[in-house]
Amino acid sequence: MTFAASMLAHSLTLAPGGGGDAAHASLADAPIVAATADPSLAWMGWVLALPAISAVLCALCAAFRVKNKLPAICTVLALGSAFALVLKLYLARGPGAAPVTVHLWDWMNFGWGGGPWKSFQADVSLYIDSLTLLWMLFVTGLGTLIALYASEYMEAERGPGYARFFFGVSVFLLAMSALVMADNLVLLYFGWEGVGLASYLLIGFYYRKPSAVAAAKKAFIMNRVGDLGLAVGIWLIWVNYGTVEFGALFQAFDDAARGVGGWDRSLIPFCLMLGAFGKSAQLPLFTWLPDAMEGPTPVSALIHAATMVTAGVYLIARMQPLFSLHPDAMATVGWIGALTALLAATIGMAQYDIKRVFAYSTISQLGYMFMGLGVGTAFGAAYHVFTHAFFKALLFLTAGAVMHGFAGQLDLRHLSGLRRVPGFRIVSWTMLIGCLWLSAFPYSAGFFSKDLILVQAMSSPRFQMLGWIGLGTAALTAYYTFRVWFRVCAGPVAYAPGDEDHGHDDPAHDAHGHAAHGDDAHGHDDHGGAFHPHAPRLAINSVLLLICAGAILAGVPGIQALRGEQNWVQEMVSNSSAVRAAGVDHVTEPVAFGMDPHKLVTVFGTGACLGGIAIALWIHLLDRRMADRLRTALLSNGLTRWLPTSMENKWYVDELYHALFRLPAWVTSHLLHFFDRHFIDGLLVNGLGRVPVAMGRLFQPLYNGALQGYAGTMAGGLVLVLAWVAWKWLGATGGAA
Amino acid sequence: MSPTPTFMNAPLMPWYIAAAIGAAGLLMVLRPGRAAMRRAGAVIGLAGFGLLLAESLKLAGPADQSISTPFMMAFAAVGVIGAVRVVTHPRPVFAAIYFILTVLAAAATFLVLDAEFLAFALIIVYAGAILITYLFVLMLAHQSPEDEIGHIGAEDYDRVPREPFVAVLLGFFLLASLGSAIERGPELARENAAAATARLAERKAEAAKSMPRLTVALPEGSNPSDAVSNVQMVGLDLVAKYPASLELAGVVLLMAMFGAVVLARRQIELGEDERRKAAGMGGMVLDVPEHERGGA
Amino acid sequence: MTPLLAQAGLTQGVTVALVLSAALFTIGLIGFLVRRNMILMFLCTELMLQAASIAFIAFGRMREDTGGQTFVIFILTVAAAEAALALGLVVLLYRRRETLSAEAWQELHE
Amino acid sequence: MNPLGLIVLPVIGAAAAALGPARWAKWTAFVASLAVFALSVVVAVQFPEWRTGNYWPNTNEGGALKAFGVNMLLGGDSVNMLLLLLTTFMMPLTLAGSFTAVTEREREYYGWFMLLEAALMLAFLSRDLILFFVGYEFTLVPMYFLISIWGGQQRRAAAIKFFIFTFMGSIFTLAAAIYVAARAADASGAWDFSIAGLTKFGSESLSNREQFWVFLGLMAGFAIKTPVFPVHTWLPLAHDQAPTGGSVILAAVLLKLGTYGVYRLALPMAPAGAVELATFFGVLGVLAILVTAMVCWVQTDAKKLIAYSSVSHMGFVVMGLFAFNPIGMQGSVMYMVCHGLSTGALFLCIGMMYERFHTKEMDAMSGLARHMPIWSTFMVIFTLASVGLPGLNGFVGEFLCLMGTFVAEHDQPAGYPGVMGPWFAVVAGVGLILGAMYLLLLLGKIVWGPLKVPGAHDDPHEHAHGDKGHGGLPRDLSFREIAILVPIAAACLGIGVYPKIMLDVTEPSAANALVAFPEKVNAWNAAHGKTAPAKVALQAQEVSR
Repeated sequence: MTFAASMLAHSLTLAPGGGGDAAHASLADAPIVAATADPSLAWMGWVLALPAISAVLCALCAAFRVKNKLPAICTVLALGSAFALVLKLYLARGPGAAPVTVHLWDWMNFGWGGGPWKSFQADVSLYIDSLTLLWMLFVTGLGTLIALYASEYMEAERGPGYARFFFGVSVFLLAMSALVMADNLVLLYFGWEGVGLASYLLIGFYYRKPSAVAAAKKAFIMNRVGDLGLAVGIWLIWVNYGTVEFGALFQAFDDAARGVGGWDRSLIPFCLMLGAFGKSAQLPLFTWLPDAMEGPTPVSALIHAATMVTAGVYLIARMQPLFSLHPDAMATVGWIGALTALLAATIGMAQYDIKRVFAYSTISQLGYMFMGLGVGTAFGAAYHVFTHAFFKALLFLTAGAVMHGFAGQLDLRHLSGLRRVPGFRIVSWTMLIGCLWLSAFPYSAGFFSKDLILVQAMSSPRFQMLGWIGLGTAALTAYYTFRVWFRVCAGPVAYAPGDEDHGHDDPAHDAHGHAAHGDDAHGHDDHGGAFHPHAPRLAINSVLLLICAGAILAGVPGIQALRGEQNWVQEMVSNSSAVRAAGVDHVTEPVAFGMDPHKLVTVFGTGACLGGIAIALWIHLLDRRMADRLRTALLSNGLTRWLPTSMENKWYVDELYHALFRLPAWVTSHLLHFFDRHFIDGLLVNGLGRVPVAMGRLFQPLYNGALQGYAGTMAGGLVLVLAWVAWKWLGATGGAA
Repeated sequence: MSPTPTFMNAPLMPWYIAAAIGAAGLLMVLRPGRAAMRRAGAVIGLAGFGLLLAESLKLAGPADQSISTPFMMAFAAVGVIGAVRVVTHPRPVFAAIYFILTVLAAAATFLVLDAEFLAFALIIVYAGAILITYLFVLMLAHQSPEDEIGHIGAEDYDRVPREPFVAVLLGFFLLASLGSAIERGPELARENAAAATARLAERKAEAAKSMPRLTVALPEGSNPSDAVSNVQMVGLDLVAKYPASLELAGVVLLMAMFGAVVLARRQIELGEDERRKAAGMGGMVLDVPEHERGGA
Repeated sequence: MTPLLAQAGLTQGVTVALVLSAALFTIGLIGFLVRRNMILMFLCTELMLQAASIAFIAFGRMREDTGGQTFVIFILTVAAAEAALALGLVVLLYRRRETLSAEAWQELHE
Repeated sequence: MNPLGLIVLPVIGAAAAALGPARWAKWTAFVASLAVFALSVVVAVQFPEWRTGNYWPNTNEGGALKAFGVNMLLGGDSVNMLLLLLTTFMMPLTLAGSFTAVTEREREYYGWFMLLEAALMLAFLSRDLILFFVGYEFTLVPMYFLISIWGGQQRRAAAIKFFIFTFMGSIFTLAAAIYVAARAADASGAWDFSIAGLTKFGSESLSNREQFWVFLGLMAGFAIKTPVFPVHTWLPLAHDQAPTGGSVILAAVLLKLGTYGVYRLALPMAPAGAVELATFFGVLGVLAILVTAMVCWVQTDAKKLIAYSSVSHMGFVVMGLFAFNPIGMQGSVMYMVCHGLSTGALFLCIGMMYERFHTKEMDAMSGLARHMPIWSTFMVIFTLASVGLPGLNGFVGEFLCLMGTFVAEHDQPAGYPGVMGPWFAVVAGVGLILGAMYLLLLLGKIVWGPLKVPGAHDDPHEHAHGDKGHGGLPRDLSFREIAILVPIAAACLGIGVYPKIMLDVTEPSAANALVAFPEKVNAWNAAHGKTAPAKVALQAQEVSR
């Protein structure tokens, strides 16, 4: 095996192309091409309009209680058309065209003089460069495919719930397109929060499950924390550069590179970073993503694996001209990414729920992407986003197919040998492809993209540590990925159905059968007799195969990159605002173990992957009880007990946040409520209100009904007035007289 | 004099002292029983009033030939004595009679102040009509002229004053403030006597012109306006200057008459059934509280 | 120094009348407060009206203006009207409670 | 076109509703309010000064009330028009929302409502301070009766507290206004209460010390009305106890009187005082946002939660107003209108729910999305609008208010220096998170979750069968109720997607309101040792490159 690895490394390192070096050298301070307005591209507005129309149609379907698959058809058609439009533009422009802006309509746009700092311009307009197109291609493409998949997957919900689901998907595509195509940060913020909304609605799709509701809320609120960072970043950018439009900003950044900046300028990337970390589930704000698996699986595949969570990567790649001015910020991004990757991988190793394992793997892979951004290869990061979108969507969709077939069963302890179960063959083998790609098996797309990131990290002495962390994480990744596959798809056939209880919107539906709670989720499940898995049909299988093909093809640019040829992903990144980080450093002198970075990563990466798979093979297929024994052994030893406990409990991060934020906030809120009711309202307001009453009490004896009392008061008042008047006169004229 | 006078160095200090003495006297008079004490109080009170007068005369201008100061002072003393008796007398009827004394004294001062018509009108209307009504009502109300102890006709609530100290204190402050007002108030007018006299002459001439009949019998060479009497002036004022007020006064009297008639009618006590019948509500049950049903 | 009142044209007679008026008013007020008999309380208000009348007459005399006297006529009117109504009311009240004490009606204060 | 009709028509409507037969009262009032809306649309269409910030009609003719300098001057600029349209838009919807909720003393109810509209019209249309004050104060009377007659359990206490609390503040406002008028009268020799004249006089001729006290006095009333944090306690009670229609108008329009007063009177009349007190009110705004948001979070009563959220949201408006720059100013005007729409609609939704279940306790119900899907849809829409989701109306105002606060520094190059700065905005920005927390809590408790219908005994699905819910109302929303909510939802979405239409028209008005500020702020900052215009110079240098 070692021999094979070294052979591989040898063959791969033969040609780290010189052309790449030259290209990179020219990229280092390449200017960002100024965007030109191109009104003729206004038809790109349809990319936004189509999901919007689809959303409206879905809402109408819900309102009119359409029971057939019309919402799915609308959505698939709309998203497919959007994809076609994006593709058309890409084919028309090619990967290397200069950025253009397309003004659609004025949005938040006002001024008090015009020009920077004298106006605020945030319009609904598009900034289309190759980075936009790269993202849009896989967003709309995968969106279409996953919508198609969901049209079958969500069948059981037909009725308002079905329409609601596709409404959410359409809203998501609308917001994501706006996010990616925005020409200013505020429209990006619109998309940013819009995808959060879609995520909220879709995570909470099964709203009758309290856990789903809680997960949706958690996702939205944690994203809001990040959004606040993004908002502060936007304000800081406006204060410092006077505009929020990308075109003008990039020029301003170029100027600023020569100028001096205040302390608040260097704060900007950190604020944006907070937003990115929230959206992409990175270290301080990652705990929402595993919980988000409460949503339907296509949602997990589309939003929480392939597209939405990469918005953070997109943001930083888009703002690369700013980040490249602030090396500290870049380093922070890299370190956060690496630590998240490691942490999530350790948690992923100890989870039993397939979707949760994949969720942690998503976090972990996102960590790699941020690491790539941090160490300076936006190309690597973008490429990893691209490959990851395919193989992770594939993994989730296979998990969804399993879940769909086994009534919601996702516990890998209760599933085994699926590849031999009739109808699950395609699922099993496509899942194997996904697992191989995720664990960066040599010559898979995941291998190439991860390679790019790690090589860049290893090349720089500053970031070499990150490279080692990444390699270690790669081993863990291979282990936990194949732990799933060996458990679920390999081995003897054995399974138990889950207790899936989908919420139904249709009141007529639950009018008849809710005495036996939850077993009508699949009307055709034969509850009384033996359980029959419900094999996926055409839509699911074809989508799986298509995405699988996409995942395989996604490796082509990687091969090209290795051979030093220009590949289209790199070309696209290098023609965007991320131009300065579009290449990969190719340090040829040895950095460790006498190997240059490339060879080092190839050898150790391959080793990590194969090692992880081997361990998984051993303890999860060949000797399955070994895993339990290992766990028991670790638990029984006082010194190592913390390891499995913490990993299974996700390092207690949720509990930590609860103790640090939610609990104090809860206590403070109650205190403040008490304070508000009893101090401000009770003591101050009502107390003040009682002063006249008390004064009245003081004088009440005068008003006991006796006429003289009233008269006396009246006379007293008269005397006071008279005395005052007389005294005034005395004071005013007495001296003169 | 200090430009910012305080209470203590105010020029009215003697006035305050006099008022305090008068108040103390009144307080002593007000305490029931102890005839000697009350007499002493009367003396002190009068002394206080005298001091008041003396103090104000010090501030006043020269004597006016047409107003006799001694007479004025005598009538004032009589009026004040009457008033004090109104306030202190234990028997209401006598109090009312003392009030007539005060009215008479006031009428006398009116005479001295050249308001002849008002002087007689006061006697006729007040002493003749209003006070007689009061007396009538008092007598109507008091059916027990004498009790065993010998306080003739004096109910407890007539003998025992209510919170005399507070009342007198209040009165003292009122009088003190009024003193300041009397002293300072006219300054606002800032008009000398000559101007006033001139205006009177002018008005009299005007009145004379409007009343040519009265000037026929005048001796040769005399000013026709000298013959214009006080009555004529007041009359002219009423009809020429305040006709609307005069009408309103008439309306007020009319309404008062109506009111008195209505109140008197209510005194015919009907039984509940009769009242219902009268109101046309024979069958209805009225929820009238017990004490509302009349004292019959 | 010219006495203050003299500056304003107040002669001695007028001053005495004003002092009398003040004294009567004060005594009337005190009477209203210390008396318990409703009729006498009204009588005390009449006393205060008297005081006002005297002040009117005196100031009218001072300014040589008959307006003061005219006003006293209105005061007389009001006093008469008041006497008629008030006494009617007092009689009514007396019939209800068989007493002239104002304190008998103290519970009306609610 | 004389805007007087906008005041007279509601009065006629009030008279017709109050005097006509009881069973016609609601239709009379509804038709009258629709007519007012139509008339206001006509006025708005004819309004020629949308883009200029001028007043219209801009005559100085006194009219019938010319006495003591009080002029029957009616008219307004674009901001007046916006608030006017908000009022006339919400009023028919509110009335229609009361059709089934109010079943007793209908004539009085609808009569008071139309009188309330007349008073609001007067307040938003008057160009004379006294006239404004008359309208401003007269709103209390109908509202007092609406709360105390048709309210909940503690309606008396709530009505009295509402009346006395707000009235107490208004006294100081009136005193301050009269002080300015008196000083102006001293200077010019004649009384004149026209807002424009007094604004000019106040900002130019009063000393800083005078402006300080004048501003404090004006704010005493406006802050209570808005309400600003420590003087807000009348609002939750009043909202909680008021009938649905009352709550809606209270939230949608009455609170705006306070911020409108700040915008139109307090800030322009006493700019130096405003600058002096900006930090103070900024801190109060931050406290309002954070403290009441946290208080919201622990409410158990849905209506109270939204009532407290009003306080929190108005905190953003206050922050925007005291930013002293066009961003914050326009943001707060936007937010006034948008808060009126979304919070008013939320109260309507809660009212519809209350009509069916007779409870507002969040713990008593759950998962209504299943029981009332249409209602839940609207609830979600308006909640999200309230959360400030971009694309809906709340976002624009909230974002601009906070951004205005953020850039309100002493040395920022926008030409409008301020006294607050980033820390205020960042701390207040936590309100964005808290807002999401409590509003999603509301959604999570009521709309989502397992189905639990109040009043249903054991089987939560029992009610799924019948079409009729409680009180003769359909289980889900009736056509009338949908027709009430749809226009508001459309307005929310419309403003969110194309806020430009409002930003354009508020631009000149905001510039007018701010005209005195840069100078005063610079003076204040200089007096407080903040003179280094480092950033301004730096950025000017960069611009020139």
